Amino acid sequence: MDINMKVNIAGVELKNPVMTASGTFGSGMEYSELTDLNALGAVVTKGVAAVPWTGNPVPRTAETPSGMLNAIGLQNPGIDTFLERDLPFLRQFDTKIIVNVCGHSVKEYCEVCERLADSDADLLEINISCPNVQQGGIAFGQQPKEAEKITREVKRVARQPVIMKLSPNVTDITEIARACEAGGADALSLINTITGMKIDVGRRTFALANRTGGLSGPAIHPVAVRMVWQTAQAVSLPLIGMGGTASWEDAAELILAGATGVAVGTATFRDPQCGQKIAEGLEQYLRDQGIGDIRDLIGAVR
Amino acid sequence: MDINMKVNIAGVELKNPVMTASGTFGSGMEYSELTDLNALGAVVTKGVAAVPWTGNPVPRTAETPSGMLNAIGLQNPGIDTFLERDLPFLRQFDTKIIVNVCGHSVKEYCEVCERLADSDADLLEINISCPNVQQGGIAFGQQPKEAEKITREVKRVARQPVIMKLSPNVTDITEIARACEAGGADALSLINTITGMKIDVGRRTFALANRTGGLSGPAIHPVAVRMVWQTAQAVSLPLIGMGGTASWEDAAELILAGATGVAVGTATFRDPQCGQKIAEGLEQYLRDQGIGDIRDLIGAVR
Amino acid sequence: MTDKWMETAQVESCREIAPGIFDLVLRTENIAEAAKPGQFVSVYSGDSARLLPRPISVCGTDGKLLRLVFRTVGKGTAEFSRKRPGESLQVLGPLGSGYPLEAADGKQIVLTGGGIGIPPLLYAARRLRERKDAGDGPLEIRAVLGYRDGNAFLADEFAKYAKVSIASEDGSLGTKGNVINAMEAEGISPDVFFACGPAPMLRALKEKAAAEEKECWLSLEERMACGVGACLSCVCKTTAEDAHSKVNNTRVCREGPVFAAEDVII
Amino acid sequence: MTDKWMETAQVESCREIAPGIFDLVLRTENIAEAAKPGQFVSVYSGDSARLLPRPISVCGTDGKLLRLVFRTVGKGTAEFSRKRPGESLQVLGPLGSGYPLEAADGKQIVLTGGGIGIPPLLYAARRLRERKDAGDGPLEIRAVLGYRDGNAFLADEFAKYAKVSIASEDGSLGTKGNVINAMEAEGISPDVFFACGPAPMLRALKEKAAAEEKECWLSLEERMACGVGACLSCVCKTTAEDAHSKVNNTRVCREGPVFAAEDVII
Ligand SMILES: Cc1cc2nc3c(=O)[nH]c(=O)nc-3n(C[C@H](O)[C@H](O)[C@H](O)COP(=O)(O)OP(=O)(O)OC[C@H]3O[C@@H](n4cnc5c(N)ncnc54)[C@H](O)[C@@H]3O)c2cc1C
Ligand SMILES: Cc1cc2nc3c(=O)[nH]c(=O)nc-3n(C[C@H](O)[C@H](O)[C@H](O)COP(=O)(O)OP(=O)(O)OC[C@H]3O[C@@H](n4cnc5c(N)ncnc54)[C@H](O)[C@@H]3O)c2cc1C
Ligand SMILES: Cc1cc2nc3c(=O)[nH]c(=O)nc-3n(C[C@H](O)[C@H](O)[C@H](O)COP(=O)(O)O)c2cc1C
Ligand SMILES: Cc1cc2nc3c(=O)[nH]c(=O)nc-3n(C[C@H](O)[C@H](O)[C@H](O)COP(=O)(O)O)c2cc1C
Ligand code: FES
Ligand code: FES
Repeated sequence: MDINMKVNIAGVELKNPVMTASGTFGSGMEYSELTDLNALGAVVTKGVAAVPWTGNPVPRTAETPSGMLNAIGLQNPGIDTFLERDLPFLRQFDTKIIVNVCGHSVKEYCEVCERLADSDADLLEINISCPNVQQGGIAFGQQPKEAEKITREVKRVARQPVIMKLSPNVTDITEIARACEAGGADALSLINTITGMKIDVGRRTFALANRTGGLSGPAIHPVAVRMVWQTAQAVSLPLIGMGGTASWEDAAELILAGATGVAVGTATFRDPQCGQKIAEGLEQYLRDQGIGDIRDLIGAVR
Repeated sequence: MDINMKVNIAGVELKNPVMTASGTFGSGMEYSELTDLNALGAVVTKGVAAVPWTGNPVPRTAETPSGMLNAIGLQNPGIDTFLERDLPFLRQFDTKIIVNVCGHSVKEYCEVCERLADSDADLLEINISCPNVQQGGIAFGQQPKEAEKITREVKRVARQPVIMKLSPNVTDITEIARACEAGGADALSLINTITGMKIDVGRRTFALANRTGGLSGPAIHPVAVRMVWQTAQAVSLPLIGMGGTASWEDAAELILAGATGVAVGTATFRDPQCGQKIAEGLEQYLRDQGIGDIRDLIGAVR
Repeated sequence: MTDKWMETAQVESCREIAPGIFDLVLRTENIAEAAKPGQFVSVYSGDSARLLPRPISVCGTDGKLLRLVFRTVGKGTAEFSRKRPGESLQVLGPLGSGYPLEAADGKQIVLTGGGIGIPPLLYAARRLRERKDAGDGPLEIRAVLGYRDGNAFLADEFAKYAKVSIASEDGSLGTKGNVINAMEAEGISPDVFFACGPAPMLRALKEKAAAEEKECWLSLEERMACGVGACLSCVCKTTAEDAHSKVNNTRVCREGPVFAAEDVII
Repeated sequence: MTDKWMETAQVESCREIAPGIFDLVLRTENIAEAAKPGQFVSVYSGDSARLLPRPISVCGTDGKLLRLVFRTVGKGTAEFSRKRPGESLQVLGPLGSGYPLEAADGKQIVLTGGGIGIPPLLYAARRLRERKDAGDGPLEIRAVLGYRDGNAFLADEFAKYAKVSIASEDGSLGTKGNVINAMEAEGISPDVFFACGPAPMLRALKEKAAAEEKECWLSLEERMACGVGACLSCVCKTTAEDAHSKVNNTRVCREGPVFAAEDVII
């Protein structure tokens, strides 16, 4: 049986729906030593800002049951180094490149998008949902009006299709999703991390220097599935689902709920080849279920 | 060293801060065969409505990584049976009784509270955060105005102190907490479950008949700690913290974050004596840390 | 209600008795001694990410050793199947109501089991036979066991207590088809049924028993969380108002898993 | 960058060599052969709720067998300590930079270890000694090991490669106090330090080395998630702009865990 694994996200064709989740895979360099980037539909880079960011003080991560908290604070070398070093590295591989963009202000986001205009980036993912920075980030992702505005501004300057990355820390994710759609987004990514906290009871202090951090990993997968499903009913944009995906079953859940693409984040820390295995597992699943085209799974559970 | 484990919630003194989480312990009858109810600060009952409720179709629960989804839909035998059978059963034990109240409308909530007026209930916990019923429940817990209104109405008729139970499915929990405080709440419970979904990829359908369900268990503990901490900074009411507590360390985290009481829910399904062990563990922790009074821990991490 | 215990049980043995079917023997302090036919135990995963207990029926006990026979379907049962002697497992039980053995006194009974529903009936067969041998049990004990194929696990053991008839889906053993087909083929028509198996089998049997006005006891399955009656996860619709819940929903883990067929809507 | 592998390693032995200190020997396909002194491996829990790897330094290798010596501090290390021969563990490595052995060529070197920082230095001692014996290594190798009490784990093995001085907090062995006290008491003043141990010890040593203008290499610890340099969890502040990150933050798991003392702010 011939299986089609190709999916199309905002006009960009991916060889399969599996990609990395921003911030968990650097710019691919480190994990390329342990897994085959050519096996992935796309690599999504760590958030890139207009200038280098130092990020938060350590400790930046803490383990929680089936999950982890992070408060990296978007440390990144800035767009110059990214364009010089990271993008050319990624372009060597036969995989799409999705550049995750962060900023403290609409202006900064736009600046990065402009710098990427003539680059090898295939898609831009705009992170309006980082819970770990003081300015920017989540502030844009929790207010429909702000979300719509930043989407519109970014779309004005972006040459590549724009994916808005949504925060789960909201009462109604469909409201933000619709705002991004109204602003002209080409696709949506969800979910970013859920804000959490861990306290070190022995030392009676916060486990993270930043106090709060973002919860990721299998623990949050049921929330991701729910939000992808809700959003799929509310907008007609392609969705990239993420949050706790660690197996092909998890990926299939997100696709059945309505995701066109699936990103693997925290699970990579436990198994560097996780993404690759998920792509293989999904293909086998289609074979077992007698389905010839992965696109027939998208949103099939309603 | 003499350790004080007593805490006071809205004028009611509990022998220790540990209680059961509503809906995970029935009215105590079943688990009384496996653990000593006298070891608990309080037993919080399953939600009680004005009339018997049938709840949702099965399957009602599904396992998730370090968590579970439930969509029981507040099945309960109604206030008559509760007053006749369940409350007298609980009164036999040396533990406080917190009756969890549910309804489809403000009127129904008030009716249950009125019926409890002359009963043995020590405290009332008003569930405005159940994600698994069509009317009532979470609708009241996601809108500050609604939350304030129902708090005010319930307070008007309740004889016992009123605890409002908050939903984590909101952008800003402190907003709802402040609304309940403004409405006259005597205490707050948090968190109820986080709405999630599981899809059965083999059968390509929802794992729960209700489609969505509430995520509970250790997976959500970091979210609970964060929300308790945020709420403790925002209101001056005593807080009952819950969500994924499975060990004395988890309970200590919630207390250090600002909770006066701690409820144990899903973890009881894995270890019926969990609550009892947590109470013992907390006492030992105080001893080890050289702290004589548990009240000195409350909100100690800021 | 029966006493129940949470115990750390020691694994005595774990053998694969048919493809994907495992025979696990556990040494317990109290559970094995107290367990009755039709009751089950909650078995806990050693992996802390898998919170909920796996309900497994009691297949037998000698008072000290508890026997569980199960099929590997997911990660929990796969984990149990890898247990080796000397390792341990958390077990809560015995749970639920069990089969009313006395219902068969002086009568002809057929134990009707399908697939992984067969194990609990083995224990029922043994206790019924003991009653019969003591003079106050059933007149006749038969077992009709339905399998997928020729791997007729436990059938030989049933033969010690009952007259055994077999059905297999692929026709490799006994009557080709299901247990109902086997009963028809062999003209089996008892006074009482005890049954356990997949939902379609139970539904067919319930219908048959109703049509023939026979007494019929079914063991049901439902998703569980607490296993003891506290959470209301595992309910089954009932024809009459349930005494505990005051609605037409009863708890499989506590009032069941064995119910009179006419009381439940399946 | 060195090659690294994710492997299912076989447990050869696991012994408690001092209270709470375990000596774990793993058979690996490639990791043991490639591992250099000062590198570490990521060890994964078998419990799926514990996602993140535990970084553990390489204490030795014979090319096939990888030796890890660790203290039980939480659930992960407790789990590893219960491993028995024949069981397996997921291990990723070798990771990180390691000690620059050639920095000690023709010089006097002191390996300064405190508590559970001692194990990686044992492997360094052996390799340094091999270089010395081959004629191109250090002039003199000394080890100053700091313990809590009289349980001087691994000290006897150091004696094969280095002149050993001991400090113990309770004074039950060697100099009472820490490694700095022992060096002062014994007048130890090398050209190069290799160190691993608790942060206060490293800080004191860095200060001492700076004051005495000695070369000093420190192995640092930080919370990790990926262990390979992709997540930026494990950074340490640096005096100069870091080449990779373009800010004054470098990755302990990749550029480290061993750093020149003057390059890092600890
Ligand atoms: C009263 C009762 C008695 C049972 N007796 C036996 C027996 O003797 N032998 C046997 O092989 N099986 C028996 N089962 C079914 C057995 O419980 C499931 O096969 C088992 O729980 C699957 O666990 P898993 O982790 O391998 O599968 P998974 O699918 O990974 O389990 C995920 C979750 O779903 C639950 N679940 C999955 N299947 C079932 C099911 N059929 N019924 C209830 N919960 C389920 C699990 O307990 C777990 O919480 C019984 C079920 C019930 C309710
Ligand atoms: C490069 C490096 C080398 C190390 N080498 C050794 C060694 O050879 N022997 C040894 O005994 N210990 C060593 N450690 C410390 C060891 O990693 C921790 O003791 C271990 O991770 C604790 O895990 P746990 O599950 O028992 O504790 P828990 O406290 O339950 O762990 C919870 C989480 O915190 C992390 N964590 C806890 N303590 C530390 C720590 N000190 N450093 C980094 N992460 C930590 C764990 O990895 C885990 O993710 C090393 C640490 C680093 C960074
Ligand atoms: C260490 C870490 C760093 C992250 N950095 C980013 C980031 O830079 N930009 C972004 O949009 N999301 C970031 N995320 C969020 C992930 O991309 C993803 O949305 C989230 O972790 C949920 O997926 P997971 O559970 O598979 O990890 C980060 C997550 C982790 C764990
Ligand atoms: C099976 C089940 C039933 C529940 N029923 C109720 C209920 O009736 N009323 C209520 O306020 N909360 C109910 N809850 C929510 C719990 O009280 C608690 O807030 C939540 O589960 C988080 O705590 P935990 O992770 O310790 O279980 C229920 C939770 C579960 C798992
Ligand atoms: S499983 Fe909880 S009531 Fe049956
Ligand atoms: S642990 Fe991820 S960069 Fe070091």
